[in-house]
Amino acid sequence: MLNKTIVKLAIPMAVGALALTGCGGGDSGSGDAYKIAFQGPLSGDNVQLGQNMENGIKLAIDQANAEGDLGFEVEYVPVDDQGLPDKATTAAQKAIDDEDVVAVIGPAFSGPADTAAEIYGSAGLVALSSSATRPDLTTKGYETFLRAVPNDSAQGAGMAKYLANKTKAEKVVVVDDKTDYGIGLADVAEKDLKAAGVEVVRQSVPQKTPDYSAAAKNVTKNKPDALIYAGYYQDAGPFAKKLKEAGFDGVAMSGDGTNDAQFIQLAGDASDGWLLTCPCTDATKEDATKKFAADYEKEFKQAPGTYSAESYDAAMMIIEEIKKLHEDGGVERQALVDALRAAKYKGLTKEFSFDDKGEFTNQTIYLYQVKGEGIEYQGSIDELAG
Amino acid sequence: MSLSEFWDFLVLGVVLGSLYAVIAIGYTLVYGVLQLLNFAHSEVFMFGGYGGLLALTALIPESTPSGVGSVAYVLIGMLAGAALGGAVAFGLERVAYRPLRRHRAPRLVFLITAIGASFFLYNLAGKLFGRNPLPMPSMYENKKVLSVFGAELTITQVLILVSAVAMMVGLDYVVNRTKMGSGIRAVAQDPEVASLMGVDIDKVVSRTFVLGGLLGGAAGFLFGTNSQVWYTMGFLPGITAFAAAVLGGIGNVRGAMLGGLVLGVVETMTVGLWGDDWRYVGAFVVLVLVLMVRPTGILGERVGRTA
Amino acid sequence: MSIKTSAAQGAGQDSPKSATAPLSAAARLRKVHWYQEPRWRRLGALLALAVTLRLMTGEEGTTQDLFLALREDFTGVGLWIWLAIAVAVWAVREFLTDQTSRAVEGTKKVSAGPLDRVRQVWSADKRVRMGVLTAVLALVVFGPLGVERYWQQVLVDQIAIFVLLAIGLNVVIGWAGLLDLGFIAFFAIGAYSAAYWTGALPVQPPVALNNFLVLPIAVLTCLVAGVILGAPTLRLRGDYLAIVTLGFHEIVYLMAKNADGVTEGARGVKVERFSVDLGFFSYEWKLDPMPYYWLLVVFIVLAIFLFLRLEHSKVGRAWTAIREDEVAAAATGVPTVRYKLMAFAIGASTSGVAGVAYASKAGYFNPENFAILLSILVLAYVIFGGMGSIPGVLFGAAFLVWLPEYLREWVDPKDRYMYLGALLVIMMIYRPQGVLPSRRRKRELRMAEAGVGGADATGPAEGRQP
Amino acid sequence: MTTETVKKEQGPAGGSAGAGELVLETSGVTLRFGGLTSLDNVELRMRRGEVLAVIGPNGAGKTSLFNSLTGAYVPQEGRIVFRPREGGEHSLLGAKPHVVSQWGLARTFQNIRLFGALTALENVKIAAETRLKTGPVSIMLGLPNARKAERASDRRAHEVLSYVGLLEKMNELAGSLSYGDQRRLEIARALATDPEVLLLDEPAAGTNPTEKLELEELIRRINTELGVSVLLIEHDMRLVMSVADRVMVLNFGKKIAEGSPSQVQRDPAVIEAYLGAVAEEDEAAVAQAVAEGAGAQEGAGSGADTDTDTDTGADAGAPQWDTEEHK
Repeated sequence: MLNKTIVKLAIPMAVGALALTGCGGGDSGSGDAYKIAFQGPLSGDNVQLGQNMENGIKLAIDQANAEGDLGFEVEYVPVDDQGLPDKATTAAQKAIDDEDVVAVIGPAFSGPADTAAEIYGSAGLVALSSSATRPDLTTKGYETFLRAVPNDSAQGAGMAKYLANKTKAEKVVVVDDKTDYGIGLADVAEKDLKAAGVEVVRQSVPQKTPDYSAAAKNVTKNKPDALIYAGYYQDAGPFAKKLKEAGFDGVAMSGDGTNDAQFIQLAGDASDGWLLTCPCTDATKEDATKKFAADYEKEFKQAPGTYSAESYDAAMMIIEEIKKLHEDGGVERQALVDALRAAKYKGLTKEFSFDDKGEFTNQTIYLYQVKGEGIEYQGSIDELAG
Repeated sequence: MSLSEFWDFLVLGVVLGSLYAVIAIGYTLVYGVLQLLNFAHSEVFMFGGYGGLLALTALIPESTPSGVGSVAYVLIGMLAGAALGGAVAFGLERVAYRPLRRHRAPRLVFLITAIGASFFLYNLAGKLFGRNPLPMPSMYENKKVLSVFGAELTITQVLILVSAVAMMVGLDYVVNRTKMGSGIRAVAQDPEVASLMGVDIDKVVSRTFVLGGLLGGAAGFLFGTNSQVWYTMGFLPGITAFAAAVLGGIGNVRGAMLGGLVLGVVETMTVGLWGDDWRYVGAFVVLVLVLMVRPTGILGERVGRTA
Repeated sequence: MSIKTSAAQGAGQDSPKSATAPLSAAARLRKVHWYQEPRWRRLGALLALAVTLRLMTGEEGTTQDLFLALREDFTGVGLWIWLAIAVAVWAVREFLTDQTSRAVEGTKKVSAGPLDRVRQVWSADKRVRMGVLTAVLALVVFGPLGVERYWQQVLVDQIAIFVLLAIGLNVVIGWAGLLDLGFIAFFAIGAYSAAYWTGALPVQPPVALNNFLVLPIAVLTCLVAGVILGAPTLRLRGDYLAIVTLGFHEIVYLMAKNADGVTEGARGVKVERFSVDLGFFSYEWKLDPMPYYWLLVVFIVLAIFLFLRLEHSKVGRAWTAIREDEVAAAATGVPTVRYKLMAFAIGASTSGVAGVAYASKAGYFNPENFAILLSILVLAYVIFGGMGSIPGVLFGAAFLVWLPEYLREWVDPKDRYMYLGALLVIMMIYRPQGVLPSRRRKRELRMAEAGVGGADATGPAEGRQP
Repeated sequence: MTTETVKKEQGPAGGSAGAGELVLETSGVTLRFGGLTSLDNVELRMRRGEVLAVIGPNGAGKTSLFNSLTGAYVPQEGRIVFRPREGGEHSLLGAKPHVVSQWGLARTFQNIRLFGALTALENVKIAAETRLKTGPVSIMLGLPNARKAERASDRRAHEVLSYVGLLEKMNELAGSLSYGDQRRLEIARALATDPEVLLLDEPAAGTNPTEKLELEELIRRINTELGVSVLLIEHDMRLVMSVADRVMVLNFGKKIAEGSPSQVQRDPAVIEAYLGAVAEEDEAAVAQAVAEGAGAQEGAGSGADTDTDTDTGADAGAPQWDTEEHK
């Protein structure tokens, strides 16, 4: 009974809590304002990825607004799909319903992209994804879907090429993490490796497996020359540790999902020597990128994560196109779609341009390697693998 | 699967299983005294991981300690994990379960409260500590120290085995030999008679939760050391450990230990034979089959009797 | 039922009188320290609550600096504000009890009068009931036309689908009292049936069918799946049944995820949408959510109509009997296993309909749509609303699906489920019978509180004593 | 099992028609729980139309015998045969409880087990419609046969309720009825299954003298008017002596005597068993008094917690394995 009383007493406090938290936000400024929405996992299991991207976009918008020469205000609208296809339609609708939204960055994941892209298409609203890499998304005729990232085919092919030609591996274990991204990447790598005459063992280790030691044993028992892990750094970290414990001594390789400083933090010295591919140019060396990382850390008290820089680029590119249209008189959703399709933009991570299906045209893949405490740039795969 | 691989996977399974066993004890203890499924125990486990992580992050120096230092840090981490786990379990009982017990609410209501508490706790942890996984600071050089049938064990794995066994033996002693244990057994057997005999049921229930929480928290720390710590880390091991408790015969402490080991070994063997994606299929198929044959688990549901 | 508290107080007052020699040890044990007094315990609890609320509303933590949120939360002004509120609330409660309780009573009196009258009119006149029901139905059918398209989407994709699922689960748990933690497995089976029979899976069906024709097939498939799962497991009770159903769900989910050659695995499946072509009349459901909504409303109304008949029939009574006392039910001649299977199968087939509807609306789904968490959530919807009562279940599902969407506007979306969890806990402490409980259920709970019966069939397995 | 729908009871003639013929017969029934032998080689012969009482001290195995007869327990050894009126025989050993009920054996429980949240009428209807063959589909579609069946069970339930005198209370919740009414409702529920043998487990426990008289009358009427054979467990010797045709005495799971009430009353083995039990009952009374005292002092909700089993003081001291709970 005591507790019931306490609960009773808690109600006024809860009301207070709502009042306190609800008082955030509020309208700001006047004049022209355009909204850029981001659709991705802002809650649920994959929230960290969504947060990486959201922060990148927010940073871009804040910086653009701070420059002061835009002549208009850019606002940010989050729409949350939890990374789930069934929530994606609702999320997309939310962006569409807000008439000031002129562009959407996302959907972040391929599954949600598949359900939402059609709705965006019918609303004439551009959906520019900086992370949905499943190859078939651009072949389904979604009218306003643009992909600002090379699809899995390019990266998987790059991995296969490097291992077959440069490492001269004879047996490769390809491990995916059972996500859209991992499976897509692993499929392509597997296919290309086989085409190059390399023996491939395909395995799957679902994300968030409680114990990676058995998975590591499964890899080493095949005695491969090389390993490709298609997944994100959260899982690559413990996996790398367990691989080292299991005595794996071949070439270990992973994709852009793992190409992140936090991989080293999670895996410790087990990450040493891992090869990481990425469609991005050297993210740590150039001054602009360094500044980005510094700004990001200052703003959000954490280091940029997977897709932070890509999303930043996407937002900057969109803002630039909005600016051009704005100067020409006004920004319409459909006009922005057309403008972006034709856009060429050099961002932090890569140069952006699209073909007529909305596919990213620049399919160069670069190679990095973990050395000590950092990820070092090696060069483009095509050059390295000859 | 060759013989040496068999031993490799078996040993890995036993290590994982002993972790499951320790968590499963938390489920089974609470079930013993309240006949309810403490769904939020997985969050107790998760907070145990964070407890160890917080303490070690605050205390551990830049370079990896060695010798006595390592032992001390391991102990600190485990105690911190156990303490936070116990505290969360205590709070959980106070806030979420005690009022319902007063109402003699049906067990389904407890289940929903537990689910609510679970949502609340893991999201709170995510909010407080961020949602990225974190590794446990390294307390020692994780070398291989032991070889069993050709399967080599690292310090972490030995640590898990030794502490799990120690905790299980300790718990068995507490439940069977101490006054507190006899209170738990009395309540498990028949709360009404126990209260007539002068047992303060509230106190016993609270202590049972804390006891389960201490073990769950320590297990969380060990799990984090073996893998990493993140805010939803409790979910899958929680479900598996719950299955283990049921498999062994829920309410039966030794059953929970056995069930944990069995599920750990089955899971790892499944991974060895068919790959990691079938891990839980193997575990649950075994669970269902065992329950078909023995509807109250391997050792049977002997609440509090042999406890 | 505050026996403990009053007993503690009583013991405190009576101890001088009854402190005879042999009891003194026990009396010492019962001695109440000042901090154990209810008043101070309440203060302590409120302070703890204040700290919790501070943590809930405080700084967002990061993995970069593990202690950031804790440091900010405990050093900032916010904590003191919360603590002050807590103390103020406590003081009002402790020292101004009379005034506040008078005020509370006043509002109660005001609200009780008209409510009773409404209730009387409601139960007395059938025409009023029909009128109100018609109005509600009209509102349900046409009301959503007036809301934003976003909410229309929420209504279709989430609320309507989950309402249908909750109605199905209510049969299993609310009426037959079987704890099913794997209900979404049947949802998945329904969705994959739709994919298979419309030819969307790698394995081709003998004939590709229209989505509507898949409905009866999916119902049958789920019925069979329900029986297959149920037949061997129904002799298990309570928690054993719960874990086996959970295991069943996990197996179905992992099959969907891993059997790439059959289900496309994690890549997901693209399914055609609903369409009708009768020669003289043809219609295609496209992107507009409303046509789907009306279709789903038809399904829901149909399900409610059929199930209400069941509830007040032989079958419903038999379920109640099994739920209340399985031994007595069997001794009365109720074939318990048959009825339990029936509940399983009926619930499962409803879920199957939802699965087909969902697949044919979204046009694409993958195994993540059938994660284990959803099974648990649907269960929470049913019990929150009031298990066993159709209005309750409708409300529970609709409200709890709507709430997180609504909370988005108010709190950080990442924290929504934290608030939802807290709400579940508070609700269950306050109203264990749910928001709109069924009459039978309410009586069972009242009797359980008075110490008669266990109020659900999920009690410990029979025969736990040797 | 019959395919008939509900039909009216046969006339009062049934009582004597098949007299002498065995309706229920057990031989060598032995039931063990772990190390405890609850029933030890029990022989029971019940003639059609008689009222047979089973008596014995607490823990003698009476309820275990009932549970074995109705399929709730499966004895390790022995034979239990039920011979229905229309001929043939059924082995009850290990039969499913609901099947036993449909064959024609209905029972009540020592600690009343009604469906408390349902009304009296609904309780009886559940029993009345167990033999009706309407599936869920016809109910959902509201087909005519489903409606007919509903009406039939309604009628039957009304009949039975008026037979036991509960018609005016039919819309009250079973859980809120008085103790005596609950006992009668349980009998009504059993009667509604149309039984040939009615097993009553301490029907008079906890009822007041007036209710006891009514009960006595009811049992007699059921036996003579409806022709139902009655197997009765009862502690109240006055009731046993007045309604039973024959009495069987169990002690420690063994049959120690059988015969007419007056014969049994004089049997030295019975007297000894009961004298022993009296001492035990005293002990039990002491134990309960102590317990109550402790409960009052502790006050930890024990008063509200104790179950319905407060009917006889002896129960508290009875060996645990004679309560209803175990199976």
